[in-house]
Amino acid sequence: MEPSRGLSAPPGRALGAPIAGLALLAAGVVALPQLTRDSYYLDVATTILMNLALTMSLRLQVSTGQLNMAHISFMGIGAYASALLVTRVGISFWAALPIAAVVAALLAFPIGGLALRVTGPYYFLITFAFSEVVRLFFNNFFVDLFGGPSGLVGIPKPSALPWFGRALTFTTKLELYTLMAALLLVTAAVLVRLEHSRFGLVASAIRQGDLLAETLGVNVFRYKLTAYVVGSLVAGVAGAFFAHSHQVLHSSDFGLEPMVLLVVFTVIGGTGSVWGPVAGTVLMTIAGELLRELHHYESLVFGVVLILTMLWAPDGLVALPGKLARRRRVGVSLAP
Amino acid sequence: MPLELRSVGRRFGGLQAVADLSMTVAPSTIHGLIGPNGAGKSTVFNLITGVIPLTSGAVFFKGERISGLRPAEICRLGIARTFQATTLFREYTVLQNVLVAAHLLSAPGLGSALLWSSRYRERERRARERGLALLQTLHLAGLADQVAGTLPHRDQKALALAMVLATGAELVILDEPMAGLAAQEKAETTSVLQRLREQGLTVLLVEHDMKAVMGVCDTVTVLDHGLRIAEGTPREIQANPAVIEAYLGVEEPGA
Amino acid sequence: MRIRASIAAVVIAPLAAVVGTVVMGGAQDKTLSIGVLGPLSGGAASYGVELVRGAEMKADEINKAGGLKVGADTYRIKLVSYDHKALAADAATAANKLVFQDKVKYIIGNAVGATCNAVQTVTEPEKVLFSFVCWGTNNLGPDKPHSFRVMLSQWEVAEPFYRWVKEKHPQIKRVAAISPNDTSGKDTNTAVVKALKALGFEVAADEYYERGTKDFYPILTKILAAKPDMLDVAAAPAGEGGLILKQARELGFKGAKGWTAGTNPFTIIGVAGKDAAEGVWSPANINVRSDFVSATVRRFGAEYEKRYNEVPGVIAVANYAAFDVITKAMQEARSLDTDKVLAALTQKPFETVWGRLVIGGKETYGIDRQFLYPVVISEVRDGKVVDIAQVLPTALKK
Amino acid sequence: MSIDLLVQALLNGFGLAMVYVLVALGLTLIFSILEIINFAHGEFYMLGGYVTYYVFAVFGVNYFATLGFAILAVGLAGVVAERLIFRYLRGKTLNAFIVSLGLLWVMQASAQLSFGVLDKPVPSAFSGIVRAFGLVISVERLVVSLSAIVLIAALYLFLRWSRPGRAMRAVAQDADAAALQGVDIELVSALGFGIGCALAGGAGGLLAPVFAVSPAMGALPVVKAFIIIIIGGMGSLPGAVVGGLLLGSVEGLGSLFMGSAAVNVLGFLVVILVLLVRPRGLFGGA
Repeated sequence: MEPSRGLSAPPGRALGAPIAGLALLAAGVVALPQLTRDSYYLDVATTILMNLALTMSLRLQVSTGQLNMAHISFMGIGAYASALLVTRVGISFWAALPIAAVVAALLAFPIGGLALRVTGPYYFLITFAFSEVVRLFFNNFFVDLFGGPSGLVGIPKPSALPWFGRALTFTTKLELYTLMAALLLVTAAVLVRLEHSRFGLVASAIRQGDLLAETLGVNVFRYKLTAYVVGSLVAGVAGAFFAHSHQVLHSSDFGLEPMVLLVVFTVIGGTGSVWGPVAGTVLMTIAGELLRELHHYESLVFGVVLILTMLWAPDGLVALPGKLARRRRVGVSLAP
Repeated sequence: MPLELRSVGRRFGGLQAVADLSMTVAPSTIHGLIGPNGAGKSTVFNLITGVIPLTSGAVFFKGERISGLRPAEICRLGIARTFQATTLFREYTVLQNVLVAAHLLSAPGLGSALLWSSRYRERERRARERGLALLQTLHLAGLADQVAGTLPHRDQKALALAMVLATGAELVILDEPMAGLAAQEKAETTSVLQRLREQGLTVLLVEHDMKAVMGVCDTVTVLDHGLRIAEGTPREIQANPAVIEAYLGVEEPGA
Repeated sequence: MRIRASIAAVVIAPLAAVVGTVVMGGAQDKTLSIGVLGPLSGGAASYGVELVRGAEMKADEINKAGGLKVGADTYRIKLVSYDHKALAADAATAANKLVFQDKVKYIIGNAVGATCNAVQTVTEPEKVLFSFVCWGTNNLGPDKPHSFRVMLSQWEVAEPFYRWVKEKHPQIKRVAAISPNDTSGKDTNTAVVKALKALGFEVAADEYYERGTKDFYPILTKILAAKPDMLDVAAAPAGEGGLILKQARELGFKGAKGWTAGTNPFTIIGVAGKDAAEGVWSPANINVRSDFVSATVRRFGAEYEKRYNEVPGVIAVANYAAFDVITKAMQEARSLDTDKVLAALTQKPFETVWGRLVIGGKETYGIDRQFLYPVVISEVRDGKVVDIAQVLPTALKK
Repeated sequence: MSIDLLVQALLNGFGLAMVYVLVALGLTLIFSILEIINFAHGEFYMLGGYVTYYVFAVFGVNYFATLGFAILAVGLAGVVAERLIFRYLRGKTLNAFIVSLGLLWVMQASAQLSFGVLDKPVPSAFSGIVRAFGLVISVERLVVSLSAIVLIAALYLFLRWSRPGRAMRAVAQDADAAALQGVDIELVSALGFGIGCALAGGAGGLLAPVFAVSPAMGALPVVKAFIIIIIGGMGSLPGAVVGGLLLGSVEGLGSLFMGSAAVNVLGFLVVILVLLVRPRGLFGGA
């Protein structure tokens, strides 16, 4: 599946913008709990941060020209791995988190390696097939281990950490928010850094012309696989957090519907820039929560919002300010 | 011998696009590949660079068999090419295009990119400098920050050439480098090609402009219907009755 | 707090704006907000929609009668319902919104097993009273004292049902059970198989299908090859159960038919067709048009049909009854404190549309949190649902 | 395990395969012409089902007349959707993905709000079963399968011999070249989308009496259609037919030996396997 031509902020260039963007993100993340301690706001904000990790890493893969419909499966792999490591093996959350992420990344090698042999709509559909296999696996196989259709319950919250003689706990909404905020800021720093490195430069070149890149000596497969594995690693981290903050897991959490939402967030925000998914995830999640008030009409209105946004801002929300500014500039230049 | 084709063939279904083609390209020469439309010239390029697999024969570069390798591996061995329909990374600036092409020479690892080490920054800086220097030689330095998709045709052609050179290739394969250029621009391209030969590079090109081909090439190979019908110096080729026949039989040579 | 909230409004302006209107709107009257959750869109929407409608019917009844008198205060009831799309993660977010934003202390209604677990991670620590119709065994337990199931589940129904089958139809020896492959399906088949074995039946098949399946020929070919005397479409929803019966008949099945965890008898007759549905026994669903049910139920059914243009299934009736019972318990307790209401709930029987209802289930779940009421076994005769027997759960016999 | 049972299982799998092939062909036709994957395709199938419910079950019009009407009505709805929305999305696969998703939600929610949530039964137009050689097949399914085959044949003839059909194939092969040769891309695009939707609507009409109708009924055939077109190869009519038969036999036979959940895994594994051996499906171009 070919991503739309984004109006990319040229990567590999000026460091000012990415650092300012990261600083803005960090400031917003730090400011929110100063403004409200409302549990619902914090819960929604935590979900947004977790989804940001997922959409930003999905965007990394999209930037190499692949829409990976199995992204959510690696979140699931991370989630189940971490939950089982803590409840069955008995290790602490803090050990389970990195192991779960590595497990997700290791499984990304064979799955990504196989899926990336096909391209275009076939890639889209083969990754969808993989995601269904993973979901059905969690739902129907090793039911004693994964909980099967009843789901996996009783997952403990992250254990306390010693911190200069005190214990840092992670049980309240605020503490969980703080944990996810920390995880996200590290993730975002890595992804933004990557985007603005030569890796990001070559990765986005592949989306613009994979044959050209290949004949210029770019090992396109390796770049795509690297993006796949790095993305899956991030998804694994998000999954581990999800398991221990929600405390219950069900295979449908990693099915088509939540995956489709991730794609919606990413594309509505704009795939041309690393900040696209940020705009899309934040705005669309808030829109979704507002629409909850509409009960039966929620999905109807959400659908209309999607259609109109995509027709009005085909390059995503982040490309919109530039587009409006250009339109204004054209207006000015036409004046005598 | 940098490049050698041994009995190379390619079938598309029932169509034999290239048949039993053998040819060699000598080092530090400019070698032209000509023939009427549909003669299989672009197919030959695609076979050499691994874009499509060949159905028979083999290709060797510096004594090493390269047929069967993937395009990126072939490029890594020192062969780079342009495409007939000029392809660029259209969303990128001119300099970014060159930097992507130069990644083979100076691509830093994932780890050092993340750590943002001083060595990484130093390499990035050097890569930019080299890129700018290359653009200078092709009179593109002033356009370094222009978005490639917005460039005029002539500059796009020049940029495609710059990208091929940026890979550090020893053999550059150019698919119609003069197409659509004005006389003055063709002359400039010709002098660039000659300069490349002086620097020791080997050039293999397909071109429809006969005057340009005859003017710049050391050796010319003529293809018709996937078969090699002649090879020699421009002078020999121009006098070859088979060549004249092939061209007259199909269309007026040159443009 | 107000200042903080207004600063927050700047950041998340639209979010805060809506919440503001909700809070303001309720300011004049004493309002009791009660939450309802459920899938209101997608394939499982019929469950959620019936939950909301059942609650709506009772809430309107109470409001029309002047409100709910609890102690010295009278409350208007305000329903807050959210769609969780049958997704566990979304259910948790919706529950958070109900509990922390809408300040709801009662959530009456939820369906789809996996979402119940997710909601409980929010409601239990906050002592929010949560009632649902999910069938998962692990949704009830001593560690979840604020959670109730307001509909008979397979654990209450399967044994008395098959005891009745054994007594009245001794020629039935081999039974095949088929359910969807999810929490309710797994639990229902498990309960059915347990009852069958305890009563000396042979289990001809214990099969599952993916929810949403429409073509049952493949799975039925396998089941019918095992030559069952009776086919139990155990936890299949009405639409899928109807298709199973229809296709079983096409494949030549002529044995007895059961629907242990039946929901909406009219839909199953409609989908299966009169012939294929003929003779289906169901111990769990309710026939609001039957002469056997009380006048209240028939009136409920008639009003529901008038209002929504659809016949209510057992879930709508169950949530209507749950709303009735829990609001009565509030009046009993003369308080809205959930712990006091809990105590009132478990003290004595209630008279409901189901008939006499008690809250029990300790033997099965380790805690008395299951609504128990008479099991009415019905049979489809000539396209009509006819109640043919009533079986009392042991707890009600006392 | 008797041979009868095996053959019956195979017959079960083939029974409705052609109807899913019809859905798949609509999807792949739209893809070849507009280069978009229409996720709301199942909702056009649903629309066909509801049209059949109201015209046939409620108003009692002749079944085949109803079917024709459903095909026309849904095709028209498709043309409207293309003119209003999808023509702006040609070639923008990712944007079209999001928009068609939005349309899916809009159509499903609208159906639920206007038609109700409960399954609506559509009476069988043809009852009875045929028994032969110890095998069973219902007359209803037989008629449905044959009708689907007739529609597939009609589509084939249309694409092969009619002027608009040839224009569609030209656009599918190379839109720019077709435009240069004077093909009206706008017309072909609208027509292609309409016919694609009409096929889904026809399938919905065919299966309405077999499965009853409900607002969410579109999810299942679309997933099956996806599997069919990946196995067969995008844009290939014979590929879709073979893909449908392959999927049907895998599901039919698989159900004898394993639970239905495992059978679903099997279907997706076949997809993965096929793509690894032939990256563009069995009948996809090189």
